[in-house]
Amino acid sequence: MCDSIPRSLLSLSFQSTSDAVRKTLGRIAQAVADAGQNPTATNNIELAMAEALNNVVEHSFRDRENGQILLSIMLLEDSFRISIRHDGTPMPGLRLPAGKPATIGNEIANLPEGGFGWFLIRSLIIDATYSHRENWNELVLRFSRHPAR
Amino acid sequence: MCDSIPRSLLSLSFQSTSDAVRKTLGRIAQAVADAGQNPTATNNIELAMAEALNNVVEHSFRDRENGQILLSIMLLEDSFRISIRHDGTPMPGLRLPAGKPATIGNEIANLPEGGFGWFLIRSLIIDATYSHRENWNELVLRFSRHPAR
Amino acid sequence: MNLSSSSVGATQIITVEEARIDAAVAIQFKDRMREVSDGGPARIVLNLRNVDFIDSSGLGAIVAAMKQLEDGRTLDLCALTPNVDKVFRLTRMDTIFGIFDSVDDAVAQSNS
Amino acid sequence: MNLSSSSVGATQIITVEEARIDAAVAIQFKDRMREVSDGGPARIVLNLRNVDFIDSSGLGAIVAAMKQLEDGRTLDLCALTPNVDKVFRLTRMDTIFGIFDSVDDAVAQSNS
Ligand SMILES: Nc1ncnc2c1ncn2[C@@H]1O[C@H](COP(=O)(O)OP(=O)(O)O)[C@@H](O)[C@H]1O
Ligand SMILES: Nc1ncnc2c1ncn2[C@@H]1O[C@H](COP(=O)(O)OP(=O)(O)O)[C@@H](O)[C@H]1O
Repeated sequence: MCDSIPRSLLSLSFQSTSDAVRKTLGRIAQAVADAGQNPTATNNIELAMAEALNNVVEHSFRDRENGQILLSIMLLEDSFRISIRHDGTPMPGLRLPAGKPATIGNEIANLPEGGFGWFLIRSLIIDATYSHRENWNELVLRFSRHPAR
Repeated sequence: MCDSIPRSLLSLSFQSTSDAVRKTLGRIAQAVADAGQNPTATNNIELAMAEALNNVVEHSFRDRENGQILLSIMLLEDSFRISIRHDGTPMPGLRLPAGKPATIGNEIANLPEGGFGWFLIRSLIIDATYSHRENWNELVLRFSRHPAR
Repeated sequence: MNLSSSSVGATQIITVEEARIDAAVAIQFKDRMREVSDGGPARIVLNLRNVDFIDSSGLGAIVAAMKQLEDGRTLDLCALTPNVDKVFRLTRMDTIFGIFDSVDDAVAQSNS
Repeated sequence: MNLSSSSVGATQIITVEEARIDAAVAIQFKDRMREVSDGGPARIVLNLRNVDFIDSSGLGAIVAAMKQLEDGRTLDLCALTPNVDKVFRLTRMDTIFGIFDSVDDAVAQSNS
């Protein structure tokens, strides 16, 4: 085994569409599974990345299809470090959303249909950092490694 | 139907032992299920109450068996309001624990065996309030009503 | 977005014939649910056996499908795979839906 | 705290014969697991079919049971009921254990 760490597992760019996000998620899941992540923990990463990337498509590019999103995955000793970069609209207040759990009352008509994204992300990551510089946004999410046995 | 609200569903006192907590949990689950709560949401209440009551036994009475714990459940329009009172050791700093998710690394030997209690409670409640007055502690937890259909 | 539908007694079983309910198909899913459930019986069971990935957009689409039903109609779920079950648990949406292990369990419930 | 044990091939199946793994039995559970698993094969599958309630003390006891195994031995779980499954999901402990739907699935895995 020549496991040099840190090591780049994936680096790609894709368009701001939900179809391209779906394809990218397949590649992310494959890359982390190939790096030994167990199936449950691989799905956790795919889920958090789905939320983060769909947010970029919906909120930062407001469903314009011509945005470009750059993604890279680094394998570190105890974690995966995943970076998302793009030059679309920044986060409101240049801050990460709080990710409070959406309030579920008991009236079916008032049930929330959205607002779960950042709650799920925060439930599944080690931590998140966001920076905005010269029109570029970077969101870095870190996930624990959970090897399959 | 003569559903007057607010209405007291249960009011009892019991000793600070884990066996008495177990019996009390059965009565809590029965009371909220009888008030129409669906099975999943009933288990959520039982789980959060298990964490809160076992904390009182372990931390406030340090497994002394002669403490008395008072419990009451009120049914409100959209919620259950459950109060726990006792005169044992107060919460550290007279504040509710933060309930951060325990960090799960990937070393089996370092896995946490505890520290999930307040994280679970916060995951399952609407809100919690704690007060300490004249040697008495009161913790009030509120839970959403989720009727069975 | 393929859905198939069958009836067992007075229950309509709608089976999702896709592996994913995600942002790419959420709106389609909601629209197809409206078409397939239109004019059907009071109780619908959504069979999620084939779905191995759902995100919050897909979850929102299932909630929307329930909200668009006429008064008095219900939407229960069955056969959630582990990844799908997890999303309902983490978001606490497991308290909102009737959730059954299998189509058989869901149907048995309506007879009891 | 009753546990029963059987072997399928090189796998030891330990079945919890109680409806609850909670604070009242957590220490007993950990001790009984040590006794029952002592000197057994490398792979243990804990069958949770009968358990319909677990709290964080019970969860901690299962983690402790895994940690007390000798190096090279593993503890997988199977047949989690919905209430038990939820606790593993909410605490993210589902990423630590191999979790199988049934004893059969768990055994099939060890042969593959
Ligand atoms: N990449 C992003 N760019 C700009 N704004 C964002 C981005 N991600 C999230 N937001 C903002 O944060 C809010 C919360 O996000 P989220 O929890 O995913 O809920 P939802 O997207 O379902 O509304 C969004 O409504 C949006 O205003
Ligand atoms: N009822 C209580 N009285 C005093 N201290 C408490 C009480 N409940 C919790 N604590 C304190 O808060 C900490 C966190 O509680 P919890 O999340 O339930 O974890 P655990 O009980 O497993 O350590 C405890 O370790 C204890 O120091």
